[in-house]
Amino acid sequence: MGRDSFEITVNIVKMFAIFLLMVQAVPILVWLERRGSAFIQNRTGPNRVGPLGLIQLLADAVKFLFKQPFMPERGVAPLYYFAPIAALIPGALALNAIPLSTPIKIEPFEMLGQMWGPYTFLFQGYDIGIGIVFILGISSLGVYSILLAGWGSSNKYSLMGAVRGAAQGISYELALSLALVGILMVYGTLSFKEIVDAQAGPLTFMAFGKEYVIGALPNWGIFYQPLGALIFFAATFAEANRLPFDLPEAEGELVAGFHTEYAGFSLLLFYIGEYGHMMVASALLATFYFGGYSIPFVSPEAVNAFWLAKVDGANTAAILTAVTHHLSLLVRVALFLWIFIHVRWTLPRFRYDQLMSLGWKTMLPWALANVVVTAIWLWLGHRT
Amino acid sequence: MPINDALLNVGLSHYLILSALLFTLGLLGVLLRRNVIVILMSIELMLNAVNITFVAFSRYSPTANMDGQAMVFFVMTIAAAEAAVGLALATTIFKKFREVNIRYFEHLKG
Amino acid sequence: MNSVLPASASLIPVLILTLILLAFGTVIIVGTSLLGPKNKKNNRAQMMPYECGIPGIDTTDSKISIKFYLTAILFILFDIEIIFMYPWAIKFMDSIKDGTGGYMLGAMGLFVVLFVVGLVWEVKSKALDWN
Amino acid sequence: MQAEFLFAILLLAPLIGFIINGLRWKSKNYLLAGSIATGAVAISFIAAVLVVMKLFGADAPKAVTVEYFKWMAVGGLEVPVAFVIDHISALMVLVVTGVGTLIHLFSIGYMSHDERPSKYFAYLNFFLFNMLLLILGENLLLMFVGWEGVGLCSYLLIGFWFSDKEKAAAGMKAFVTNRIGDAGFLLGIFTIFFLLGTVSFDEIISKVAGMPVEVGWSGPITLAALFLFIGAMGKSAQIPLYVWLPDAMAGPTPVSALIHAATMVTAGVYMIVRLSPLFILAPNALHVVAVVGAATAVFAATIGITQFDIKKVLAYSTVSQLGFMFLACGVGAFGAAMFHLVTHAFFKALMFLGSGSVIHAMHEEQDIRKMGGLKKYLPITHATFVVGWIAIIGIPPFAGFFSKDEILWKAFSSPLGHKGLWAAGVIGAACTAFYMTRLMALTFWGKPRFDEHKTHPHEAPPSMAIPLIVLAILSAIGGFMGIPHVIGEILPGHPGNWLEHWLAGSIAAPAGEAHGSAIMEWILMGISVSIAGLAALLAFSFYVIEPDRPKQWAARLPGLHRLLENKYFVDEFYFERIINPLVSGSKALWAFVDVNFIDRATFVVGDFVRGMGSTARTLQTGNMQQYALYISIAIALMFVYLLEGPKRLAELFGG
Amino acid sequence: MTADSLLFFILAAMTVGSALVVILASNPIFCSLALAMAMISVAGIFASLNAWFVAGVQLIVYAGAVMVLFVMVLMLFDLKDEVRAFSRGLVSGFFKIASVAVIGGVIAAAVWMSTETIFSTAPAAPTVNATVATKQLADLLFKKYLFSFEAMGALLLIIAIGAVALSRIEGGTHADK
Repeated sequence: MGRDSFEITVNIVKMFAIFLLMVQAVPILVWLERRGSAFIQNRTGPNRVGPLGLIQLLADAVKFLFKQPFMPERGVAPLYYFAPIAALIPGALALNAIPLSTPIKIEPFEMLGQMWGPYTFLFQGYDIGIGIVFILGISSLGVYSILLAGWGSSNKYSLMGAVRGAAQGISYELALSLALVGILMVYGTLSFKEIVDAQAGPLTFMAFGKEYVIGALPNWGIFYQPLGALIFFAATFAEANRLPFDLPEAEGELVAGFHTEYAGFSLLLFYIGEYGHMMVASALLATFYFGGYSIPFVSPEAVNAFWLAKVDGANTAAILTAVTHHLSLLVRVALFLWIFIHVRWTLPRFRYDQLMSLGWKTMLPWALANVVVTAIWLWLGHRT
Repeated sequence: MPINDALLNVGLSHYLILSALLFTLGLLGVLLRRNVIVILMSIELMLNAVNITFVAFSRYSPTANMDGQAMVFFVMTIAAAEAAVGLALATTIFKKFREVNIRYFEHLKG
Repeated sequence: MNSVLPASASLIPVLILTLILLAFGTVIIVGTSLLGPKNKKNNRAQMMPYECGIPGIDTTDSKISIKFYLTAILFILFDIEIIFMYPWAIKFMDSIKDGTGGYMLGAMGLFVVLFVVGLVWEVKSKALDWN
Repeated sequence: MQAEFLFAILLLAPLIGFIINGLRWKSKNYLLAGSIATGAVAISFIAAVLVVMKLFGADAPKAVTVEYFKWMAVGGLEVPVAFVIDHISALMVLVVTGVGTLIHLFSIGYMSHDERPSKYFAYLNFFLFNMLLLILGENLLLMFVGWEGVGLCSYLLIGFWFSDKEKAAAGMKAFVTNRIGDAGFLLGIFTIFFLLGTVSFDEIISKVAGMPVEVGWSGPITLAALFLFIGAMGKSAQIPLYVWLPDAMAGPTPVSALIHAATMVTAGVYMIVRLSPLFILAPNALHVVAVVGAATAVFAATIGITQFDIKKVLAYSTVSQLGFMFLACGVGAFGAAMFHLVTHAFFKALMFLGSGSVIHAMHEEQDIRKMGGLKKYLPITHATFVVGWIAIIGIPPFAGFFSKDEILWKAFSSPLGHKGLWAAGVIGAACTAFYMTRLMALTFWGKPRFDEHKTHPHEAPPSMAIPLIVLAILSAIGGFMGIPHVIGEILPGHPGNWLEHWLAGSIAAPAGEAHGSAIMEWILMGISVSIAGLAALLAFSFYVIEPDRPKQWAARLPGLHRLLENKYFVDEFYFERIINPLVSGSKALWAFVDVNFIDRATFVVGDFVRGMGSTARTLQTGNMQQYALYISIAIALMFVYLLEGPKRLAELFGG
Repeated sequence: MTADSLLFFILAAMTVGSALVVILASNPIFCSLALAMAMISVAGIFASLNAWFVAGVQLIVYAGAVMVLFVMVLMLFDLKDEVRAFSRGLVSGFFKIASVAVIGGVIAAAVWMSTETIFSTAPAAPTVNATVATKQLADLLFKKYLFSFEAMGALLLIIAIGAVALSRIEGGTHADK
């Protein structure tokens, strides 16, 4: 955790900040979703409160705060109240495990009449060696909040939506985790940092024992694993219960799915969980397939040197370097989030049987084929 | 062993005692509960206790070896297989009697 | 990485963050119940399970298709098979380089064959059809 | 590539083919089933070639051995699952997978109209897997597993068309007859284990290496060798256990080619060659082998002369040729036996497949009296059959000449040989030439004896023709791997006897001087070839030039003809003298001993156990938690015992 | 207390507490949720033993798959609080608890008495990171335990087929024809 009070404080604050990053993204994303959908459907969308309707969500949040919370009569109180809190946990825990930028190396400095440091702060909540497996494990716990909400509400539509959601989530989790096997094979590590580091430089690959370099392209995972990336991305839609896979909350059939009985801020907590899930998915997609926080063709040292020349103080430069890389990641994440939103308002919803057969009979076999082809390709390419 | 020492230095015996405790609780569940599904869950608890032993021995063995961890994989697979089949059986019982009391399995004898 | 931190270094933050999240959620749930209006009279209609305004019938027994449970069973089995591939996957490149790639490929190949046989059987037996 | 990997592919490819076809056994898609099966065997063949390649070269190992895991460890017996390819099994594995591939390919065409092609191919692949176990197994027990496995597959495939009662019975007969042999084989294994304390070939051979040659009949090695030979007799259809093989022709013809001509029936020969260092120490056992072999060679050949079923003729021919191989083993010419095994696999598989092609063309007609003149309808089949015919009757330079001649020469010249054995061999060869020519004449030459308007024989499809052509080529040139020294010396470049050189380190040779000279060898060679040629000419004159003569001769020698036509009444003899007495004896035993003593005894025991059971039954309530309770009480007591609980408690409280 | 021992005691308390709920709660749904909690805590214990990959698998397989199955089945059955959650019988109950107590006590005593003699309680400092450790695990699984590994694959295949077959059974053995 840290050697002294400063480091411990910073680390705890850092975790909470990343969690807040997830929370504050929700109003922005909801606004974006509403404005974006209006844009796509040729409407205006919320535009009264504040410039471009930006304050709308703040107003909504205040309204949520003052709504009457109640539980349906036959509901199971502990489960009903715990479910929205549980919805927060997977997203926040997972987001904190992803490196969002380069580590910050702080030289010794003086504060409160005392020398502090040197420190190395990771730009992530905690570094877990088996990062990928940890995130898979944590996000597989997301099913519980759905099931708890469904059961705790004691409403048959909630329960049906919950069970549907759980079945769908686990079905697509298979394709998702199988799609990652390809990436693991290519990089041979479970650590995010090593995966990001491996994606530096120009595109380099081995074929039949010879090395080829394509200078014009960055060395991103998408070029090794195009099919894997596609399956991963599609599966995250289902994992996050987003359209076209939002069967758990199919209004036409199930009222509003597992959170039918929720209102006010507890409903908002579910949304925070869902958007958190999207952010994690986008960050993972960027990390595995699009170079993570790295800037194509520019090494972190070069960025650091650039900032050292601009500002004085090594610590400031280090912080600015990290922020630059973080922005580089945020650009990608924002792009993927927009794709999430765009897809929601473009594609129609699947029928449940189509959804399940897509997951089991199409994506799972393709993901498996991806693994087999990757294995044989790597073997042929690197065999000596 | 002084209490302070036992609190400060967590060692192999701590894990083993935890495992024994968990195993015993699981056994109690198997023996005392009436619901088949809860009995199955208690069995999972016992298997987990065993897994803790495996991993702990793997960690504390003088020749750092991973065999214990490999065993955990197999135990987990067996446990999952057992849960799958056990629940399938429980479902069959439930369809027949609308209850999952272990007593109903007595009807299965010849 | 030459120095490896003890397990507690990365586990304790996880625990702390979980505590923070639980506290945050609890504060919100309790807070809204304090801020929001109290339910004065026993409003029966409000407390009934919401079914689009139609009075609930048959509230006790929710029939859920056995298919969901079958899906969960199959999920467990395939999930384990996939998890078994993870160590293999990260080891594979090293194995190719030290010359045992063909062996590893064969070892996993047999496993994948079993996987495929299982999947094909499930598809053929219509266990994965939802109608 | 690594040997472990190659062996795994070699063995598992047919097994996987079996599993795939077995799982889709209802499918009637013969093309897919056949392709899977053929592909599996072809992969196996390629793997075999790759492994055998490791044996070539100056400093190549003498054998490639892999050990996968320990199969069992009981007392002193430790049996690993290990496989070996040495110079002997290399030959065998190439023949089995190579010829096997061709026969699988042939089967695709042959089984195209069948109801259950997937099942057929699954059995065929499973057979091949077991055969490979038999060949490659590094110890007798593994070999025995394969041995039993091929027996099972043979049974399944003979009775493949089980709706025909006779065919099902033929399968049963094969199975039961083989059991007798298997009992002998098992006794042999026990004897060897008792004697040497091991079942591994490698260890057996190194342990017997220094032992003296046994004299007399009752020595342990002689006993073991004789037991093993009983096993070989059953599997390789020797007198008196040959009766199943002609009946085994009830199965589909490619099966006859693969199992009952080329591979399985030669397992006995292979086993003896494998253990040649053991057998060589038991000259008396070898004499038995030689005499039985020679007798079978002549005996079966004479029966072959009068048979009218095309496959039966070939079946007796197979029995006779196997007799030749045992004759070779018996005189210590194990190399010659292996040589004849290989060439025989080529030409006999060829002839069986050719007969399959004929049967297929004639719409399941097998009686050669109703054939004739097929030459113009089936040109490819005829041409390839002619090659097989020349090869089997031993006309140089085709394959059969070299191998058969080497056997005859060794029978004459080996220290274990005898002029009588040589004479028997020559008579067998002459009979062979006679009945094979007869078969050719009646089937392909002369006038058609079937209604040409009703039956339209058609040439085989390519999938059937290709194996025929490949096997014909092999039958023609296969003999050059073992050119005798006397011939090699006059040829340009003096080619040596490659096969002899190849096998030299792996097999044993009898002690003692060989008698006979090069001149002698030339003379004997001339005699045997000319006798075979004369017999062939005689048959030609009998069946082509003057087709009436056979009937006249049959009328002139009615007794002999009846004897031969009814196969010396062996089946009848077995039935009357062995099976019937056994059955009636058993009945008598049942009526008296069983009912009066054994049943009484079992009733008493049964009542006792039932009484015990009904007492103990009260414990078995079906309540699983009670069972769990019993288990946990037992565990608790066990723990207390293991940790010496009472003692420790006493220590604790006592001070 | 050091951080390591603090971690252990927190996780151990969570595990044992959840396990107690599993065997004591009368509503099976709460049992299953408590068991899920126990599984997660056990994953934490694995992680504290530096078995990171096993911990991840524990999360994914047990907490994320097996327990979800349990919870879903319980929801499917729609079981209410059990009036009598525990089995009857004073005598057998006494025997059950007694035997369990003996087993638990004896195991604990055995551990207490013998660990000192097995090997020293201090583990070797971790020298490899999680990825390398996972690779070592792969080495074991695919070389030393290859046969068991493939057998597991076969077992899973059989279970998959068996589960589907079992779910198709309509009546029980008592179904009238």
